[in-house]
Amino acid sequence: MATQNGNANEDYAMLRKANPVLSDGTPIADLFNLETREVSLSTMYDPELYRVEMDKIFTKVWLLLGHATEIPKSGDYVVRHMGEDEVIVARDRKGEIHVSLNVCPHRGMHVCTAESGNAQVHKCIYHGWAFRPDGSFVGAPLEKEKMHGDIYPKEKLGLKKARVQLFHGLIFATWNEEAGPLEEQLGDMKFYYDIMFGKTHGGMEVLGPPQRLTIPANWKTAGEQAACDGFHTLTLHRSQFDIGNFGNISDTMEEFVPIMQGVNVADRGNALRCISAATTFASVIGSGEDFNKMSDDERLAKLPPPGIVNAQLLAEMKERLSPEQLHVCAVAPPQVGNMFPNVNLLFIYAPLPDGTLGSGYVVHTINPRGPDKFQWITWFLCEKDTPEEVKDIIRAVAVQTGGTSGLIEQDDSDTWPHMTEAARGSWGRTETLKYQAIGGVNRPEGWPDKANVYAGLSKDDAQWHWWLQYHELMVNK
Amino acid sequence: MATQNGNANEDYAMLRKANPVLSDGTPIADLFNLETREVSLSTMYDPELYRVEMDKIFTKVWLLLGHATEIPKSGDYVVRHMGEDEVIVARDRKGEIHVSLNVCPHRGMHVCTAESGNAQVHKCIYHGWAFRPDGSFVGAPLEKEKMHGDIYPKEKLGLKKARVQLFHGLIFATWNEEAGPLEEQLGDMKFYYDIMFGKTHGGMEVLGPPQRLTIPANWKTAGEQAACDGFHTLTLHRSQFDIGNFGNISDTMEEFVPIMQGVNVADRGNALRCISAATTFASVIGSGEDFNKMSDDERLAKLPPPGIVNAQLLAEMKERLSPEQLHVCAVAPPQVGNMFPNVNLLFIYAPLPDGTLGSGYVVHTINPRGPDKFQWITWFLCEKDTPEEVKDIIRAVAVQTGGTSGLIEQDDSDTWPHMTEAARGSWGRTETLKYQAIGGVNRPEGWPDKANVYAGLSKDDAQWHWWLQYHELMVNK
Amino acid sequence: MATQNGNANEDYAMLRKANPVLSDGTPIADLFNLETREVSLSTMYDPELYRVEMDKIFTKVWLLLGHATEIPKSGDYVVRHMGEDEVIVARDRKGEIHVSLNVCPHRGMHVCTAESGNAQVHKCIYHGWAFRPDGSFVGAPLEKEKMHGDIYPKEKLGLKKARVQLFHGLIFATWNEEAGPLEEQLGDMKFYYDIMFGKTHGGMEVLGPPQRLTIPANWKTAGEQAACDGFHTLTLHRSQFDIGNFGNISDTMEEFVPIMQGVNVADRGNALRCISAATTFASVIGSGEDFNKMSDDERLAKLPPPGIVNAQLLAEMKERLSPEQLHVCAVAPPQVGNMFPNVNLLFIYAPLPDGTLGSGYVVHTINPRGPDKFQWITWFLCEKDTPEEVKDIIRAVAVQTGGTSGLIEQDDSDTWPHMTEAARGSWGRTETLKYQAIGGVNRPEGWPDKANVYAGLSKDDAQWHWWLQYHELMVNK
Amino acid sequence: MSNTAEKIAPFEIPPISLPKPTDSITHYQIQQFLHLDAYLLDHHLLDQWLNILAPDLRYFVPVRQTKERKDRDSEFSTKLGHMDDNFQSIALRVHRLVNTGTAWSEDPASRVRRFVSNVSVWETDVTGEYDVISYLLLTRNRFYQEDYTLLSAERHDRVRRKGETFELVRREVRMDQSVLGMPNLAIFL
Amino acid sequence: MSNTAEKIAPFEIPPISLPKPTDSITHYQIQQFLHLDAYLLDHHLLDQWLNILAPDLRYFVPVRQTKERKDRDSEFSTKLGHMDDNFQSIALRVHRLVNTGTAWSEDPASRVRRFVSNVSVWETDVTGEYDVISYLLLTRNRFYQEDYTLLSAERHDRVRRKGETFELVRREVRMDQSVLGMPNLAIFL
Amino acid sequence: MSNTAEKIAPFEIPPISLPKPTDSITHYQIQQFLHLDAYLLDHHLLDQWLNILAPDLRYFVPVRQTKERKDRDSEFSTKLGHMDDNFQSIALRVHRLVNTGTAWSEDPASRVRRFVSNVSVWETDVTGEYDVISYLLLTRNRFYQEDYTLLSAERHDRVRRKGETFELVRREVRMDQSVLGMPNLAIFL
Ligand code: FES
Ligand code: FES
Ligand code: FES
Ligand SMILES: [Fe+3]
Ligand SMILES: [Fe+3]
Ligand SMILES: [Fe+3]
Repeated sequence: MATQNGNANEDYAMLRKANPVLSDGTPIADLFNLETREVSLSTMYDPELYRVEMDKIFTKVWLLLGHATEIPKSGDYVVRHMGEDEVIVARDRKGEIHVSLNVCPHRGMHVCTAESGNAQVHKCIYHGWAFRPDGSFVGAPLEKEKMHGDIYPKEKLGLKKARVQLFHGLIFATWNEEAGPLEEQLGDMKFYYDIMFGKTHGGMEVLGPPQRLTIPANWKTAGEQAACDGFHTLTLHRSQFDIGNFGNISDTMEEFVPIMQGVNVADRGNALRCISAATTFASVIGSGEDFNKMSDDERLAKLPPPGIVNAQLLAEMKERLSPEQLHVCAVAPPQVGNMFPNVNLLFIYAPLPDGTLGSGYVVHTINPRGPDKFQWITWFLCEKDTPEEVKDIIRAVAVQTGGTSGLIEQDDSDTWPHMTEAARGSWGRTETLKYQAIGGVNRPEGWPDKANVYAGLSKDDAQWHWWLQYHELMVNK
Repeated sequence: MATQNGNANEDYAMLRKANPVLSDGTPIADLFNLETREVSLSTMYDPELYRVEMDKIFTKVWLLLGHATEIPKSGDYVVRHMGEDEVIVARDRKGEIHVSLNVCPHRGMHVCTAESGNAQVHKCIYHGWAFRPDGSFVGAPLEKEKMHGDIYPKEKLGLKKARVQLFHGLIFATWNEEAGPLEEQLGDMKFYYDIMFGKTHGGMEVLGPPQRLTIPANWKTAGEQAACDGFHTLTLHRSQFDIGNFGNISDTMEEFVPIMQGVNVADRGNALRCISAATTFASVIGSGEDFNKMSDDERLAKLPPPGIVNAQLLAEMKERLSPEQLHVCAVAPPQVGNMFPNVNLLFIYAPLPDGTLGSGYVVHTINPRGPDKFQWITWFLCEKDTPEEVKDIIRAVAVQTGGTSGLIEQDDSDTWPHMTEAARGSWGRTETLKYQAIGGVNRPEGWPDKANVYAGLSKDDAQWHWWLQYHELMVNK
Repeated sequence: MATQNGNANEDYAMLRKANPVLSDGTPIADLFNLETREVSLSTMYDPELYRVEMDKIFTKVWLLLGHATEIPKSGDYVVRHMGEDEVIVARDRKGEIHVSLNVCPHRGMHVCTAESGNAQVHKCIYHGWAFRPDGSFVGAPLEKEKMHGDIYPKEKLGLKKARVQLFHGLIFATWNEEAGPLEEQLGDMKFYYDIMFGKTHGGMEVLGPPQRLTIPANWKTAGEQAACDGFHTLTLHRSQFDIGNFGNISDTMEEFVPIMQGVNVADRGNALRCISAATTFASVIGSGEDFNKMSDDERLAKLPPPGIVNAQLLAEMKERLSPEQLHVCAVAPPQVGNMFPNVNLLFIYAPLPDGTLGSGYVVHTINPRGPDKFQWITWFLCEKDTPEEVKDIIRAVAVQTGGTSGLIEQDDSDTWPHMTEAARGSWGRTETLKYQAIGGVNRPEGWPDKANVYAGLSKDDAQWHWWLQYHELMVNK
Repeated sequence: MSNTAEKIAPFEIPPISLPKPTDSITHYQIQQFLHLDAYLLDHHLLDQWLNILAPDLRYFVPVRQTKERKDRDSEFSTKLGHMDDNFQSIALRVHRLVNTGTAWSEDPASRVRRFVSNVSVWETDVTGEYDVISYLLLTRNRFYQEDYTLLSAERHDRVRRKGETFELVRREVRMDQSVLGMPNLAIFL
Repeated sequence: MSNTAEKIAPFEIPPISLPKPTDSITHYQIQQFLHLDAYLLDHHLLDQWLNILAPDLRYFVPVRQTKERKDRDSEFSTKLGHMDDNFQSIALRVHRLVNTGTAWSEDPASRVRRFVSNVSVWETDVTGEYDVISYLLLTRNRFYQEDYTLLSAERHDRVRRKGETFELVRREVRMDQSVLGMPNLAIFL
Repeated sequence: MSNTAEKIAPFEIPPISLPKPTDSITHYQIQQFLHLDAYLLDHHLLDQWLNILAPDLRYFVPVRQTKERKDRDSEFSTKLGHMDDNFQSIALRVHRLVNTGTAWSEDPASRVRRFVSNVSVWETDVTGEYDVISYLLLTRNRFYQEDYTLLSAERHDRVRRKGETFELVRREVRMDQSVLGMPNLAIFL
């Protein structure tokens, strides 16, 4: 709309839009010290910063909304969030998935008021404007009266649409017309995500609708942790050692800590921890054989990577993955990590009655709902071709481990609110988050040259990439 | 108070006061597209805009606070709100009604802590300063110690007073010393409001204290709807057709929709729907007589307008109204609409045991309580000279139809919060409200030349006046 | 951190930091009229002003956090607030008390999650960084891996520390490295506080952990009242007269009001009411003897000041206090008042079975938790060397009078929220708080020349000092 | 044991104005009746719920105003209500909610729970009819709200024996609020 | 039916430390007594309420602090309370509230409702005296607030038979909060 | 008395689909059992609590979605839960909470209170086993929060007689929320 108010205050406002400075005079760039790897704790609450994030991150990047198996049939839909915007994720008659803003272009009412269902026409309950699963406008009541007017043609009166891209069944969307494809955002990490989500012909499926809950904390408390904060396992999840879930731990934790070993990989804010198969083999199978001396094929046979529960799936995997990817699976398959900005991935082993291991993925999104609140969404996924009775076991074990009541993750969700509370204080907000445990790049022999590789004890290297990407979007763009 | 800080930031601030620009750089003027009749959905939540509205609208215009029959006796008072300010509405010994800020000039305590009562002296419970129903200062305890000091004379220490004007018993007030009389604000619509509220000698009275409730939505969601959004009746209130309350409706709603027909009239943000008497006659009386062929007098005899329940009242009406007004009553009496900015009017028929129709008015105010909350006040009114047993029936039917549990209005109050929720999202806030169903000015033969007249199917013409008035106050003033 | 964004908006922001102007263009200085002794009511809610207060007051001045007897043993700690910042108040092995920000320098987690306890090492539950009671860094898990990095030496990785100063057992702290000693802040009022808290060898002790509750009001509503608002006693606490707790009151309150008489003293925002001993003597002992004709020694024997319950303590007092201080005790001992900015003091007499009077102090802090909320902390204190059975009586009587359920203070805590509510309104915020009951300086013969002395009926003189000090910090500094 | 100690009060203590409630069996039966009432409403079995309403039902939720203590007997309006219904008007409400498919105010339906406690029962002048006071705490949650809107109230019911069970003859709901905290009463209390 | 299956737990399960409660009739009587208690308080019939207090009453609401699990036995102060009263001091509170007309903290009065549930009753060493545990959910609403302030607590009462009814000998109210959420306790719990 | 008046409804009223509950004594016993259940959980006596769980326990808290009224039978997932436990997995949870000293999610422990009301009991096909519906209002408060996080739910229990007391065989907790309002379920419901 045309501006009639050209003047000084507008100039100032334009400046602020381009090069954000918080109203107390702090340029956003000053919240970071890239040299000493510090970030101001104020980031974990500042309401002004939050609004900038909504514009510079959540309307710009690809966001995960769910999985194609949640809406298998034509007309199936679920309502999800992109930032604080509600969207309808729906499958049309042709089987294509669309993501549309759940806001009526007539007068701003939510078009879907339920959270999931099936409909070929979404009719707004306020004045009856109707839309197809692809967001296009069908019409308004009293058709011949043209109650939608004749200023805009019908083609212009559909729901605002987001771009959609599927990645091994995971549904991503973005509002950004200029964004590159999702692959660009995943960067070199796609190599590893392909392993996690693309190793069987059938692909993965959800084990039910997602758990959802509310956490009174800034979304970044969970966001930055997801990017390979392996270190907190020793202390925050200490009880897992105490009850024997994570193997042994010496009292001082100074000695050998198997679960801390592995290969961290990171690129563009995406990070994963690839945990040593030899270590898993020793603690779970413990046959005394020397895992390190085996060939990749022998290793994969002895300890198939997560999700590969029978010979059929193992064969599929070998067909689908490259030798480099198979090598990663054989020595240290990716098991826990994130996708920038707000996805958390966690792999869970479920012991089966026959002594083998089932496994599933816990996939979270961290949906901001204000500077001090987020919704935490948890999907449970496993390979579609897993036998049904095994799925039942995986589902129960995964629910007991991750998500709402998960023995591991309940400690995390109780921690994050403290950080946001600490960031409210006038003095506390001047403290910094520190990422100074630096291991340095360290690529093991034979490990593929994909992303930044940090082998050894899990330190802060990979996690720091998360903030670099955040900085890139918030300051440089 | 004197300013010692003349400098650049103050200049900027002064500019912002005069010509408001939101802190993200958007001039308020840019929230409107007057040509395409669009308004940014962000208006339905923006907290900055809300603060401007409090200054540019709610401290500037005449606001409805209640009805004179609520405080019949000397000393009677009720506490009400003007914007977010509490005021005491009290009747003094001379029978005059006064509106005073319910804030003690001593240290800011509320002077009245109850919501209604009777008192000739309002004594602040904090330090005992006392005030009369007209707001004037009586004195402080320990009179001879002059605990109120001697900087100001007693005349200067009363409660801040608003200007008061009664309109057929409705109590209006404004803080604005420069505002014209209420009539100026009502504009040409006074002609119609006089019909609604001034057609009997006895005038109207309240049927009890008002219902009050809280709605988590921006006040404008209800405000703009009140200004003749007739279209939503078909869809949002569809169940009224389904249970037979609104007459028949074809399944497609494409055909004849009687309730949608009539004459919409609007001026200065005030709008009313005058619903065809012929239609009402056909659906309620249904005698087969041709209503259109009758004279005004015959029509008024067959179908007296709302509130006229016996011959005595009919006679009074004829005495009080002009022929032009009587004509309106005969062909399409005003029944539902608003008064700018925050009043909603709804007329309700109540079938009586003798086969005739009783009727009452539902009058709402929409009191802002923050950008995402308002209090919804509902008075039920009828002609004072209605027989008591008829009042009892009207009261019950009106309560079953409008207000808190009203079969019609419960759908509205559930819709508004969605719009404000939608306006929070970074993407959603860029959507627009559209008023593009344009019928154009259309004055039926014989209809008086009062206000802008839009006869026929109820479209967006009248409603758009609401936003024009809002724009006038927020941008041009 | 380095700034790369030198430009106009930054200049503006810097200006705002130095010389604060609210975003609607109001310089903070304009909230005061020093000549007419008025303060804008908007101060009782404005969220922007609140943020300035956090920076200009709560991180700059000495704040009261508790009493040394709360943490008697090595390792004992309590968690308290300075403004909105949580701090750990802990005693180390040497018996010294330290105050440290309860925010982990690693990633911002709260280090203590309990509110009180005993520990020689505080280990952060997130990643295990450990700290001593003095805030110094012990180390992180996996010591030899140097998980705290090598950018900063261990000495730099402790908790942020506040400066600490004890005053007769009361624990004060400040973040301000440039602040003078606490004595500077107390100014001439130290003379009186020494009387209250320092008159016995044993000193005072807490009668239990503090009561804590939440009040939905701006912290200044309680803050300014504490500074000698004696006037509200007559009206707000009127029921105390009605049930006979405050002696008689004439119906008009125009006549002799004993409890209003005394000497108000004030300096640098600190104020106290010294209540006439003659009056207390007449109402409590009532023997008919002429108190005014007695010597100081006789008076102190007949009516020992608050807390002096036996001959031993009386002797100690005479040893510890100067003749000037003893004179004050003999004619008008200090009994109720404040310490700037957020401490409230109240002395309470507890009648004992033997007809004598026990007594305790109620000490409050008013901890801001946002512009419209504060935590109200109440400690009950008495002389440590009071006999245990007397302490039990004092405790019960004090709890029945002050704090959560106190017969007096429950009226105050119900009043404050009204003031903040009133300050929200667009019109209400333009009202002023008035301090215009001016008595003028009036030092009785023989009264020491300490602080500003206002003898006679309690007016607004002392209380106005509170706002002068507030103004000094908010505008001049 | 000091139960013979004297009570020291600064005024004369008036006697209790509430009669003794009925026996435990009747109490149990009526309590279960109120649980049935709540269950049917909570599960949106509104059409079934009509079974337990008497044909001569009066259902009233009076409007309330905050008053000074001295005026507190007039807090509740005796005339104007948030709801003011008889059996027929309630049946129409139910019809709309259950049978039209377009009762948007409750579609998707609120998740409502009616916690009933402090039930006391008294016999009345009419055989088989009882006066019942119960406390109602109602939680309401819609869409994906993370918290509940509450309604706290005292219900004064008249309950009549009808064969093995009961029917509701009168219900007056006295809310503990002057301004209702929810955007409508599209639900029953 | 697998009720003979073995329970597999990684530690020895200790026995339950709570005795069996009393019979259903006594329970009903005391429950009704607690409803009377709540009713009188909710209706501000505070002067009548004094009838059900014993002359040797001790009324205590201890202050609480959040502690680590290992220290949780010391969460409640045994000495300092938010309230610490006997009959006489309570009668004075009531006197102020009921008879002065200037007890502003409760004028206009809060709308308070005391939801009493989870009542269990045990006999004691003293004939006619019972230990009673009840859960209290209290809603408080003032002026035109659109929501309620809550207080959740466990009450430990000693109740004594007195003719056909009972009297309250001891009440200790253990709040589920360390920082009280309301600006005062001008009300009884 | 107009109890013979006709009921006028615009549709045929269907009969009530809920059977009559059991007798008052059994009801009292099972209600006390639920109070014991709540007491042990509220007091963190989790190890003792294991005594009242059956070895063949199924404990399930289904995930919920908001649906249109026509789809409301499919709101609760029959497969995926917020909790999905048997005796052994619950014992492991208890072990962690009670015996490790490092179960941070509940150390300091939440202050939780489980208000149990609207208890109804039905006999089943199996002698000594009862179907029990109860309403649960749970308040949770941590650290120095000034308000409570609430959880409102309906519990469907199967309860089995075991000597003088009972054991819990099945518990399904149907929450009145689609998005849980608290950051975890580190507690039992
Ligand atoms: S808002 Fe959707 S049709 Fe009008
Ligand atoms: S604030 Fe009203 S008399 Fe002081
Ligand atoms: S946040 Fe404290 S150790 Fe990491
Ligand atoms: Fe974790
Ligand atoms: Fe409507
Ligand atoms: Fe006071």
